[in-house]
Amino acid sequence: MFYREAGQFYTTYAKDQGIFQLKQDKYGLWGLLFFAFLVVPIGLYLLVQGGVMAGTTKDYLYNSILLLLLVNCMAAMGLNILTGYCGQISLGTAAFMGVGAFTAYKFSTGMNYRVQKEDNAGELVSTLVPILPQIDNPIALILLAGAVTAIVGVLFGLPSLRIKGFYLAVATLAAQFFLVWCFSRVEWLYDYTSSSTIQIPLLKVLSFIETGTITFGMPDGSTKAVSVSGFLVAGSETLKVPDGAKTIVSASGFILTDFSKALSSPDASRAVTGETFRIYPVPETKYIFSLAIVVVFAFIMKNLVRGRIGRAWMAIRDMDIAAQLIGIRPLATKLLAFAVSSFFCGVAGAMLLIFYLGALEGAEAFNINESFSILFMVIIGGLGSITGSFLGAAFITLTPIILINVQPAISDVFQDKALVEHIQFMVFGALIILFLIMEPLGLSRLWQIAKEKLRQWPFPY
Amino acid sequence: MGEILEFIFAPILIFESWRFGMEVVISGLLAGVMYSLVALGFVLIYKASGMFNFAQGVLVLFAALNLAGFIGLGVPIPLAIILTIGIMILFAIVVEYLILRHLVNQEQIILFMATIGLAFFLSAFGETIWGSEVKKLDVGIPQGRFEPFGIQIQYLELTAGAVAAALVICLAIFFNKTKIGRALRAVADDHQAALSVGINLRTIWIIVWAVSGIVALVAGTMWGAKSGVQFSLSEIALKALPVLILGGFESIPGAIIGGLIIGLGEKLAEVGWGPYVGGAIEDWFAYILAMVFLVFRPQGLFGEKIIERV
Amino acid sequence: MSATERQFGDVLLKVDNITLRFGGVKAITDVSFEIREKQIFAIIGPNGAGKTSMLNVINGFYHPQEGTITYKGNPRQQMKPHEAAETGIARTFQNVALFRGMSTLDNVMTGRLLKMSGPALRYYHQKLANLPVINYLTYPAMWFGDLILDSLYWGPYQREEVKHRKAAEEVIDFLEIQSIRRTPVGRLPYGLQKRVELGRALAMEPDLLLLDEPMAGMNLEEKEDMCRFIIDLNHEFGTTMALIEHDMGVVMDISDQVVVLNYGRKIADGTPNEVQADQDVIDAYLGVAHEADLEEK
Amino acid sequence: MRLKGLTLGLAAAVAATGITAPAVQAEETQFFPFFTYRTGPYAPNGIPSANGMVDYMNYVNLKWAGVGGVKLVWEECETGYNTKKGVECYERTKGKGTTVVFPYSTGITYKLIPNAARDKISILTVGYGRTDASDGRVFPWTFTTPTTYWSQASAFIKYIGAQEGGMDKLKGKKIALIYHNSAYGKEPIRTLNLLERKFGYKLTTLAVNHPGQEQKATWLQIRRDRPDWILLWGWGVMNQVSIKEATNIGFKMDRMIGVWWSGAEQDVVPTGDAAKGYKAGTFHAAGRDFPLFKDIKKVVYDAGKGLPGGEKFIGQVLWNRGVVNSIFATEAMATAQKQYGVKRVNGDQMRWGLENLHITAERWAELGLKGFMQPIKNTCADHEGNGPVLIQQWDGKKWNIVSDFITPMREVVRPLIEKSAAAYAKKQGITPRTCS
Repeated sequence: MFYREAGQFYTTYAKDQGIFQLKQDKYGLWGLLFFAFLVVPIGLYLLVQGGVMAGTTKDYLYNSILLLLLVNCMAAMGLNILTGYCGQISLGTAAFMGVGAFTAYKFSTGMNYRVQKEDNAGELVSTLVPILPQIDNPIALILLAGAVTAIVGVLFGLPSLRIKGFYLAVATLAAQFFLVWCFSRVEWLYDYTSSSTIQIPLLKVLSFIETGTITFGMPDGSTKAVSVSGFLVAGSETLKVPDGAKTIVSASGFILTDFSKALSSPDASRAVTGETFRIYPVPETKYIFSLAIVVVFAFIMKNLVRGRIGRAWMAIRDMDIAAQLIGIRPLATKLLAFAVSSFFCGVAGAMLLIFYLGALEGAEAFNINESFSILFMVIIGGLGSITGSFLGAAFITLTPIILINVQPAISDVFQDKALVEHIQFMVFGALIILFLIMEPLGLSRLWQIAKEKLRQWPFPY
Repeated sequence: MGEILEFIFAPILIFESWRFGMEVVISGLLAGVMYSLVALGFVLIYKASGMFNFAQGVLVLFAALNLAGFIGLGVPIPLAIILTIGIMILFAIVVEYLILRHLVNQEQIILFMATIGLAFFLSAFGETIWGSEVKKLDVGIPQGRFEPFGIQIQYLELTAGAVAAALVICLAIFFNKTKIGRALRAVADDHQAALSVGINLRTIWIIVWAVSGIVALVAGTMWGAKSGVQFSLSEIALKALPVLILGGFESIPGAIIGGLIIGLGEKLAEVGWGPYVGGAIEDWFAYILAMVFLVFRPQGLFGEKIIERV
Repeated sequence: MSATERQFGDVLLKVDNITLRFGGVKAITDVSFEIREKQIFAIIGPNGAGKTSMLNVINGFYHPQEGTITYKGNPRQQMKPHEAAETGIARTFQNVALFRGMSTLDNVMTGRLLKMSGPALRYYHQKLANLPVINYLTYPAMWFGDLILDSLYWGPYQREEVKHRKAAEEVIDFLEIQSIRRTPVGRLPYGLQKRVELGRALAMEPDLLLLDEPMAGMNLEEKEDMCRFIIDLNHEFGTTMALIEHDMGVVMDISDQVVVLNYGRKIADGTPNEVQADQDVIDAYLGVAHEADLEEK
Repeated sequence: MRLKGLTLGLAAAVAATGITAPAVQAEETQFFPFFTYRTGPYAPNGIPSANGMVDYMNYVNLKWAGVGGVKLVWEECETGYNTKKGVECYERTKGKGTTVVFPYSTGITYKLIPNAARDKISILTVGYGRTDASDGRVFPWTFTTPTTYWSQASAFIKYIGAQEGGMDKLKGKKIALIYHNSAYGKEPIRTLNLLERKFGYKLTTLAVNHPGQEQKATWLQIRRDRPDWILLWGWGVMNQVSIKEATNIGFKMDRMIGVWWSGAEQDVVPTGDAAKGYKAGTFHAAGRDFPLFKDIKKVVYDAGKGLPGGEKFIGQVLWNRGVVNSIFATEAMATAQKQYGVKRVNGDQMRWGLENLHITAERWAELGLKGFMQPIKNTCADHEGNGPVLIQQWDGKKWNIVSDFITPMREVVRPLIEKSAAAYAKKQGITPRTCS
């Protein structure tokens, strides 16, 4: 009744070509954005303030669900461009994400290379020499990560001119295995650490804005404030404790400090020891930044796929011969799809490192199972649909977490922990098959059907 | 310059010691046969249903788990094998009944995804029944080695080669001489036409899944004898994929020849080039080898040349 | 109206001694003919005569082993399909080859792809391409600028879209398929799909339009519509067309020149009347089955 | 500045993080999360470790009614050896009053280290994790007690030297390292390289990819190079295959030494007789002949309160290691209780307890584990606890200790650790604390 096109006309083609055909859709999206950007953080904050929700529950929601979900949405969008819109199946998504993550890492640490020299005692002395200034702006890092990944993606997309279908899918595994091998073998990539792990250093944005204050109590009873500037999104920043400070009086702003818990723990009156303290990003900052990135890229993707580039991709996907005969260059079009898709995946990988994990081991974080799970998201969500990318990412990310959280109920019945875990796997596998049988076109198709039903509701005839 | 040449020709230079070179070649070929055993199961299902069965690796695990489990319970080996074959056939029927018949005429990628879902389910299901511990699997395959001309050859791998040969012969007879086999080939050639002459597609699917379950059992037995039966067994599917693209998804001889090429290629590369670049290159080398090959022959080794029509 | 009275332009396409082989099989043997501007040119022949192969050769999908094709005065031997499209050759297919996942409008819009250029690149071609050195430097930047505009769907790019949308809407109006504008083409009946396919080809504003059995599988009404579109196109816009059709009535009615192929060889070439009179053609193809048809005329 | 007003609220929320969680915790229990993996490719090794941890805590509750009158509660969380699942586990259990975590995976350890100080949750990695984190000045919250991979590598070289008849005999000997191609497997390389320069042996490193089912190429190279000793740094199925391949090429098994994660029953039993004579490192004694283990069987399993099917693991290498893990945790908790005079300890206090962990020989005897391990003592700067390494050998039936306690080459390893930690501190902008 409320959701129908009656009475909505467009008088210009420009308007008719807008993203939304219906005003209701447009308002719906604005509502959703409002919810995600404002209602979620403020609501959670109020819930915690009101004592309804534990602070750690809020952390749990952000750190292990929402951030991961956003990263997965980004990666699913990336793969959907390639597989859903351009019809090229790829099993190398995780590796491309890895390229993004390592690019972000290298730029954030100044592109070090190693110089090894023998000193007088015959010991090997190695020093890291930076060749670029360190970049501490996450946005710049993410864009660089996307750009480099796009180039790598194009290289691995070259065989797609000759190889098609599942043959191409398996061939993209070459990228997967080769790149992951590089992540654990090319020492330069991980700054020559002994274990091939990487950790993102301090990153912050808008460092000219004051975002928080920590107030220290001095021996004479007065207070001294230390102000914190910029929004931290990754790593931690070390600051000096004012000379002679005795206690911490309060901490406020977009920060978490080493002291934030000392304040509330039973021995809160404990004196400050040491000369420095460290501040950490709050999950809200990370969430808002990643959400903004995902929204911006979703907008870009929507624009690309509804324009000439998207049409060329879909033409190649639907019938590549006919597409060539109307003048679409197959190689250029496919490579552009590989480039854009890899750009998105690279951004997702950089987000994974910067916002979600912070430190990771390349070969483990970007292994083949990740590639599969992203392909899952795209297919369960619906090929060739942006909404589908989001729905699929949500399904694949959230289902296991929901299953884990209903686990205590099952655990009481079965003592065997492994059995509970196995049941979870079986349920997950069965759900996937069930979904494919019920709606092979994915969740986005279900969503569409629901909308069509809603258009007619409550008078279907 | 000399170093560069040495690097480029490293895989050939290993033949400086011809015994060692021959050992690499033989090990490579025999390792390739082990991959082929896994690849065969993929080929069978793809041929008959156009389904890229990602669960094949888990099927190998599942079959081996059952066999090792029964033997562990004290069931005599021949009976255990028969029981396991029975389970694989039952499994084929269940898969057809619960999954395949509901996915008729779906796109290939959907079928592919469904098999991944199946893989999730089956690996957990197998371990629920038989536990996650490593199980020893000993069906009397000779262990140890012999050394003609100072070249080491292991009995297990030789057995694998013989088993693979026997399996291919059995499959060839099955496909060419039996009525079911002819029906299978008809389905592989043209679904619609096969349907129209009265071949029951569902029966075909059951048979083909059962056969590939039995092939999985053979592969699982060989691999299980090598490394014990445990979850990791399911991951050998990834070693079979380059074999598949090299040999073509639909060709049984392709799976064998592809396996030999991949096995030989990756061992030569690892032994030759590995030390220069830090080693562990064989995984991606197999894929790159297959991919390069594919660029020149997009239809695989034994696939038919594709003539595009409009 | 009789075809002979009409005035045609220069030779648009000249096919010289084309031979095409697949392995050992000769699909086309030593065929030559000329298509003049504004002509409706028909290629007929029994099944397997090499008609579709001939079209495939013309638009670069097959590469003939021998012979040359001269199009707009430029001889060529090897050409990729998209290059043929860039020179203005459009095409419909025997079995509908629409982009099934897209709507009618989008299908027609894909036909505009060649005409659509990014605003930045157009500026480049107009102003910068002829400057020495600087053209190498600016081309990537302009290309990238277009990608940015595309991804924002903003400003000059949006105007570009609107401009081509108008052109596409003209095609849609012409073919009377307004009501199915937003329907995914996979859901359309066969006749309409053929019409959309014609629309897609028309949107390319081709100099030479190749129609592969445009009326196959249609009922009488649909055929009449299609004939009307073809004739209107030719008369109003002067589009040159080469078509393959089995319905002899239609062919003889609308075409200006007819080439007859049999077993890959040309056996006749001329106006419909000439071809109808040709003994070889009657023997090889028209034969008894169609005599009744011819008498009607 | 304007923004500050707006954001003050959020800050308060942050502060609240600390308040709410402990409040919901009942006073007389202490919570421990166990990150375990009973599924996935490494499950065969994960199960006994997990059981060991759980069984000991269970035992402490049943026998002593907890630690200092505080009952222990725990929650198992399945990680499947996967970092993302580990993050989920960490965040989910954080609110239940976690004071110390045992990540049981290198990837998860690396991910959690930067969070530790913020969340006031210590990380205890018993025999795995990040080696240079044993520098307590840079990593106050991370504990690698009782010993590390680098120490172990140096102990292996010491052992090999002793077997060869003196460290000077190492010159010109060939040692091959076969390792799991991951952060874990690569840990010893730097140490071994350093020692190579010092002692003049020749080191060959051979990487094996996960899962390690196919190692033909590696063993062909072993056959070509004919090393005198093999060090195996494997994990999961890779171990069994390596052991089998070694036998297949006729390598002398008593010259093959596995890392302590390559020396469990799960690694050797499936290979049949192939593993006879194979050696492996460890930091605790083998077998079930200790009063504590007999008591665990009696108190926990005979009373029907054990884990389903868990009895068979008692005395296995990985189970023993799980017990060691839990002993460190409970001992640290007891230490903290004594220091602060509290019952339930918080994160800061637990950290102090771990940092001042001192298990003397008498204490080990008290625990019913006389001779099981050497005394352990952590300090502010050294979180490694100075644990020595043992070599055990498989005789086809069980593991036997065949060496004395070997003290690692501290003089080589410690500077390496300090240098590496200092580099980390520099890159992350951390000012090391002073320990004096």
